[in-house]
Amino acid sequence: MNDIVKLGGILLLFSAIAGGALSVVNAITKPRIELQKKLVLERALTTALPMANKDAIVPVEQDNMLYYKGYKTPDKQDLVGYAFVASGKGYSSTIETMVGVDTTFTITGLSILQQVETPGLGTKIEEVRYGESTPWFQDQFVDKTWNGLAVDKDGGNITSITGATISSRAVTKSIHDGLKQLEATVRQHHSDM
Amino acid sequence: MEIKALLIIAVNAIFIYNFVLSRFLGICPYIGVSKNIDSAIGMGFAVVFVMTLASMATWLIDFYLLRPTESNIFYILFNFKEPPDLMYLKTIAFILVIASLVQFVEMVIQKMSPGLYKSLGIYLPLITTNCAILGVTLINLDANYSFIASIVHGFTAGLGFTLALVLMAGIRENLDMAPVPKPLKGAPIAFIMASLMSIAFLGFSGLKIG
Amino acid sequence: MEPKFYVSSSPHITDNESIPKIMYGVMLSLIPATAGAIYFFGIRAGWIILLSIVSAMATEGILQKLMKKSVTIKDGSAMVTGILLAFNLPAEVPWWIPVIGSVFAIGIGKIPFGGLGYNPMNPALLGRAFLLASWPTHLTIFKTIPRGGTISGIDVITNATPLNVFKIAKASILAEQVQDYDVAIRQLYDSYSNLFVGRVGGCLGETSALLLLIGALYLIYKRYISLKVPVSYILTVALLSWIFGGTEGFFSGDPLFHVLAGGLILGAFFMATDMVTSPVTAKGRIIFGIGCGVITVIIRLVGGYPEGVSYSILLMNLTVPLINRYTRPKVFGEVKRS
Amino acid sequence: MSISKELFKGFYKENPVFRLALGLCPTLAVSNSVQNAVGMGAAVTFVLICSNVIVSMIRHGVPKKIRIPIYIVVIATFVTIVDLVMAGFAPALHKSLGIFVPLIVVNCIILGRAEAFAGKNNVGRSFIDGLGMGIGFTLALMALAIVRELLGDGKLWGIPVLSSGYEPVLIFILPPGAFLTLGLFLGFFNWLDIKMQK
Amino acid sequence: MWFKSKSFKGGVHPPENKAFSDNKVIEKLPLPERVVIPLAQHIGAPAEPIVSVGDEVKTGQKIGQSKGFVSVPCHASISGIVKKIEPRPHPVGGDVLAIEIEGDGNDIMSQDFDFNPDYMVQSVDEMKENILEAGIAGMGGATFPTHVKLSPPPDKTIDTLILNGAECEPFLTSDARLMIEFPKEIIEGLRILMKILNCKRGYIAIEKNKPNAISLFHKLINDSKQSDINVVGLKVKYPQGAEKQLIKAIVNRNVPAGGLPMDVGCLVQNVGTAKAVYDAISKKLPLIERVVTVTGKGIKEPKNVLARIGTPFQQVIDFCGGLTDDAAKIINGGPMMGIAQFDLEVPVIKGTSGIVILNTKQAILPQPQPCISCARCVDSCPMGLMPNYLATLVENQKFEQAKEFNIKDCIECGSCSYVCPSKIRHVHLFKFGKMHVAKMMKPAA
Ligand SMILES: Cc1cc2nc3c(=O)[nH]c(=O)nc-3n(C[C@H](O)[C@H](O)[C@H](O)COP(=O)(O)O)c2cc1C
Ligand SMILES: Cc1cc2nc3c(=O)[nH]c(=O)nc-3n(C[C@H](O)[C@H](O)[C@H](O)COP(=O)(O)O)c2cc1C
Ligand SMILES: Cc1cc2nc3c(=O)[nH]c(=O)nc-3n(C[C@H](O)[C@H](O)[C@H](O)COP(=O)(O)O)c2cc1C
Ligand SMILES: Cc1cc2nc3c(=O)[nH]c(=O)nc-3n(C[C@H](O)[C@H](O)[C@H](O)CO)c2cc1C
Ligand code: SF4
Ligand code: SF4
Ligand code: SF4
Ligand code: SF4
Ligand code: FES
Repeated sequence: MNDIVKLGGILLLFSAIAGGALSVVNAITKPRIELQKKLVLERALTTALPMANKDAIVPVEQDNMLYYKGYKTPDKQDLVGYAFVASGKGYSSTIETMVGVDTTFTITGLSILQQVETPGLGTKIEEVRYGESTPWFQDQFVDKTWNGLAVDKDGGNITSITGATISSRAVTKSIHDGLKQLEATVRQHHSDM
Repeated sequence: MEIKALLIIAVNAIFIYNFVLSRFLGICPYIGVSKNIDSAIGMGFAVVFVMTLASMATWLIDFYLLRPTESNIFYILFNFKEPPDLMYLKTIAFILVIASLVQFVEMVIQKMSPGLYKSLGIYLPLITTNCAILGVTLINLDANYSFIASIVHGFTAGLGFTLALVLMAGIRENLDMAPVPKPLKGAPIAFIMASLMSIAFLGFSGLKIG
Repeated sequence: MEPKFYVSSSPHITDNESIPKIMYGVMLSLIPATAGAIYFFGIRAGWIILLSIVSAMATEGILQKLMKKSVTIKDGSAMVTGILLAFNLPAEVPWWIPVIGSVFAIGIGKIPFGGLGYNPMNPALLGRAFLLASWPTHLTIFKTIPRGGTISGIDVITNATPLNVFKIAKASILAEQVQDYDVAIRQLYDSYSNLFVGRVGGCLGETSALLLLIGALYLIYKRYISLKVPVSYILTVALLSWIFGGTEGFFSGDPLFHVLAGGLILGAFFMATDMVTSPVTAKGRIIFGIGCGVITVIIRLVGGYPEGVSYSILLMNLTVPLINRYTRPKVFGEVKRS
Repeated sequence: MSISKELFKGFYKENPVFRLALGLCPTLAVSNSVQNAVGMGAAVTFVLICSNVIVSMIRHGVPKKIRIPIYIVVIATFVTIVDLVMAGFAPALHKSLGIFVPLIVVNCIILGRAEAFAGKNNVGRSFIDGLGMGIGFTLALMALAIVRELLGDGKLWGIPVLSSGYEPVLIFILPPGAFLTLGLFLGFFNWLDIKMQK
Repeated sequence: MWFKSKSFKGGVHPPENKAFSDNKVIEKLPLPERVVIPLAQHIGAPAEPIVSVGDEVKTGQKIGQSKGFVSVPCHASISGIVKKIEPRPHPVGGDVLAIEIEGDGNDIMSQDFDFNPDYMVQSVDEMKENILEAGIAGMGGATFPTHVKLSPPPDKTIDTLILNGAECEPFLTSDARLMIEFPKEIIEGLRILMKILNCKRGYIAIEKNKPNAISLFHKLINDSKQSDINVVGLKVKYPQGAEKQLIKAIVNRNVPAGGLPMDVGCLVQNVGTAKAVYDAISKKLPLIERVVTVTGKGIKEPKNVLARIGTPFQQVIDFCGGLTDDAAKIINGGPMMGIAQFDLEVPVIKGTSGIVILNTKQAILPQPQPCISCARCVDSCPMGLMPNYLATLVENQKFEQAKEFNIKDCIECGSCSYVCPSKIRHVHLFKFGKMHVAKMMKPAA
């Protein structure tokens, strides 16, 4: 019995030391990790809304839709566009895309937030070709509106990735649907005002 | 619908994201304990059992001890200003829980059912440091599964593991008697076989229920 | 004492079947379908088949030479693997596809396990599955229009194979191309004669049920295949696709369409029956066939691919040792063991 | 054993992956790109060295009966440190290694070395052992990753190196490719062994 | 089911090859100058010699005394002088103690062996004693002492006696000829056996490729109104004559694995055995000669001969015109279960139903190839075994598992090897495997 207490004590001691050490490391890294998380979102938003000031993008929730409003200057007076997250089911995951549009609902930029598609196939939605600096698949969307937005196989204007039509379609369709909804929501809101 | 969601978890865990063939978890026992069907079945059941229990236990630990929510016991007990975020202790907490769980299960089975102990007992110690067990608990956490979903996932992931293990054992019993080229005998041919098996399991990829 | 006569253990006679005889018999049975492939898809089909056979044999020969084992390419088994692999490829694949497929089929799927008789899975189908996972685009795009028909077998849709049309229509994405896909599906269901004769797109050897069945009859006549596997396989597919395959609830599917479309006939008679990789017991063969059928229908109806024949056979190959073990025939006069 | 021998044994003669067949799960899982392989290798090496050193330091003070749980606590601590630091400073790598970072805890190489080596040797040797084994593990991972990334993606370290006409053999970055590459590597080393013995 | 010929599950259809000799009337072989009589021509303990070198013996004189219950005596088959008592090559293998008699050419009988018309009034015990004294061992090939088979333990009753005239082995016609030429003797033999066992039902089982024999028996039995005896025509399929399969085919009973026919109330005896029993009971004639089919492509004039036990093969073959130039394999028995001989010195024994001589082309068996799991062997095994798997197990020395997969139930019929496209020598492996399994079991018992 005594033995168990003693052994338990030693184990507890070690665990306590470990816990202590970890809480110190945690305290040091925590801000950094949170910063990283923020940076990811921030980077996505600035890619989506290149013309907006990075400190002047604010989240809005309306009619069950979460989107962002982007302003040109930090005083948030001159609205330049909106951003939202489109999500659609791809081949093996749900693909989430941050999409930015200007006030005429023409796409200004986008970036993939989340996808676990097949490497080499579905992941080509993020492929940056050698010698280029931006992903070619996503670049196609810029300057387009939801109208007619579809992959070529469905008769649309987006060249799909060979062998990954499902992923291409998921991105395209989710943006198409999301954009349509955003426009409706925003216009409704405007007319309310 | 809840039932459908659970079914999807199950099908995913057994066939599409099979622990061994797609997620690469539990490779050591997959190669090590697959030389004979009977021990494969024994190991399989031991893993199913421990995975289910571990999923249950770690969910409770996570929900009541680690997560910064209102139901955090430290928060309730010690009247902290805000719920403490102890998520960084998850690895250490989970592994200790699993280790003690296996010990405990071993003791209980030994007392309650010597027959079961005889067939499962020898596999239990092997399981403590098996990454499939810790893996399933970490995946439960990542996927934010509910208590029930965690249990279902733990159970079915174990079944998926057992499936791959027992199929492998059947094949290796024959392979044992085949003129496999000498350099490939043993582990190499087992991995080549695993590769072919996982090619066949690609057939399940993209499966969508409902 | 120096024996004056040959001595050996009994029996002193054997029948005159042999491995080469069986393999060449299988090849003979594949001739109608080969001719059909060349007729429907053009001379290129012949080249693909030839290339595949040659690379399968070369792989086997070279590896056996390297390992200093006796070279067995003349027994015909590598040739059969080569033909069947080619039968599983579209006509317009680049030349290196059949070559790499054969190298994988024989070099990974067969020789490392000890060669003929020891491979746990169907080498030709492994070759196909390897190619499908490695270059999905080359294996899933069908452009060659079969002589006298269309790729889908019907006129309203021209660029997808029957099972693809079926799959896509179910996911309702073809809407922008076809006014009413119910009509398309109905037409598809009525295109039996095209499916039966082979005037549809698809892999080289799979399209003509008629020519395949002629070959299969020969194999059945020679008793090289047991009917248990193909019959239980096809009946299972028919039954399940009838129950679950329809768009208007249970029992509205079209079993005949599902039996004739895709690679089922080829798979059921020529690939699921590969003796090396199917069970040896009578009960086991039926279980094997049913298993293949169930998986095929699951993949066709809810899976990620239009067709599930090859994966279903590969998956069931994995279960063969277990099936054999648990379906041992009853020993004569066996008394229940206590 | 000389220090250099102690260091180099992990590279080939006692390579944890190819010779001892340890740590196979992470090997298979993260060898789909060289970047992942190096990141994982570094993480494991760090944990190996630290845990070896600590275990060696405390080896006389730990009661036999509970040494394994204590080793696990030590290892888990360093694993968590790696996990947190990686999340803070290399978030992309952290994401692509996924749960295999926390799973270093159960990597048998680490517990194996603690038990087989550090628990019986002094701090200096244990440090060298950890370093050697860690590098050996990293080398094995990289060997697999080079083959897989090159064949399966036509790239190395994310940079396309094969001509644009090359159509990658996708399967090599999918699970079957991992098993196949490892199987062939193991077979190759067995073959070498048989050759050398002759 | 009426439309199905009576048969069993499994089996094979080798070419019958009976045309060589099935029309040849049994010819008496000229008296041999010299006979070699092995003391073990039966299963069980060998007989002990009761004569010495130099002794004079007469035809029919007992020269070897049975030793123990499962054993039978043996008799001089010619008159003459005992030359040697030493181990000699035996057609079933190895060298076995044998008595060589140099004949005097006179064939002097040791006693009269007169026909006793009242033979049926003997008591059962007397009959059994006479059968033992006549040295009868089963003539269907297994040579199990007949008196032992006729003495079942008291707790077993035998209600069905089956005379085995199947002769399913290719080439052989000795039983067929015997049935055509001595049908009455065979029926009487059957009656004697039925009396000994007090059994109600007798069958004579004949494959349908011997229609003459079937109709002959039908006629005889109908004419004499012996309603307790049936003649049954069997489907032509090897191994129809194996006793468990025969019992299954005729009375649809399953002899339990590891059990004996008497466990299901049956007894099976060869038709030749019945004839020998008749001779022993009605004339007290010991078993000193038997019908031997000499056949195959390697013999010039195939024949059925009545040969004295102990006649060297060489002499039998000379009588049949000698070997052809390409004769290459000499088999004691049929080609499915018989045993290949090294030379022609070996003697005809009680179980020699035939001497089959194959030519070079037939004699060289192809090299075994790996099993391709074609399952032909599984489908053909009359015992419901998995020969392919068993062969692999034995090859890999996994005797424990071979035992678990019932290797002991194999009757070595050879069907599996016959149909195997990979030419695997199953029976050879199984003989070896069974030996090991038996060894394994010993310490436990
Ligand atoms: C192993 C494997 C993984 C695949 N992964 C994806 C994927 O991630 N995204 C995708 O769109 N298609 C994927 N596919 C391909 C689809 O099954 C399908 O063939 C393709 O989306 C059709 O596109 P296509 O019309 O361009 O041929 C995968 C196929 C295989 C064999
Ligand atoms: C025996 C055999 C098995 C096949 N198995 C598959 C399979 O598992 N998956 C697949 O996508 N295609 C498979 N194919 C190819 C398909 O049958 C077919 O060519 C393609 O999927 C398009 O099908 P469809 O012609 O019926 O539309 C197989 C072909 C054959 C001959
Ligand atoms: C494969 C096999 C085939 C047999 N075929 C015959 C046969 O055709 N005729 C026969 O009399 N005995 C045959 N026997 C022997 C019988 O099983 C049985 O031992 C015999 O009929 C008993 O009679 P006996 O003791 O009078 O010889 C065969 C045995 C085996 C194992
Ligand atoms: C009826 C029959 C079907 C066969 N089917 C296949 C097949 O589907 N794939 C294959 O590679 N070989 C097949 N073969 C050939 C042979 O069995 C094959 O090369 C072995 O699987 C290789 O060990 C078949 C042979 C026969 C007799
Ligand atoms: S401990 Fe883990 S990593 Fe090591 S061999 Fe076992 S399962 Fe693999
Ligand atoms: S098995 Fe042999 S002994 Fe029996 S009948 Fe057939 S040939 Fe004769
Ligand atoms: S020899 Fe044995 S295993 Fe072969 S068929 Fe006859 S009984 Fe079956
Ligand atoms: S008959 Fe020969 S090749 Fe066929 S399964 Fe039996 S042993 Fe194998
Ligand atoms: S089970 Fe061993 S590392 Fe995964």
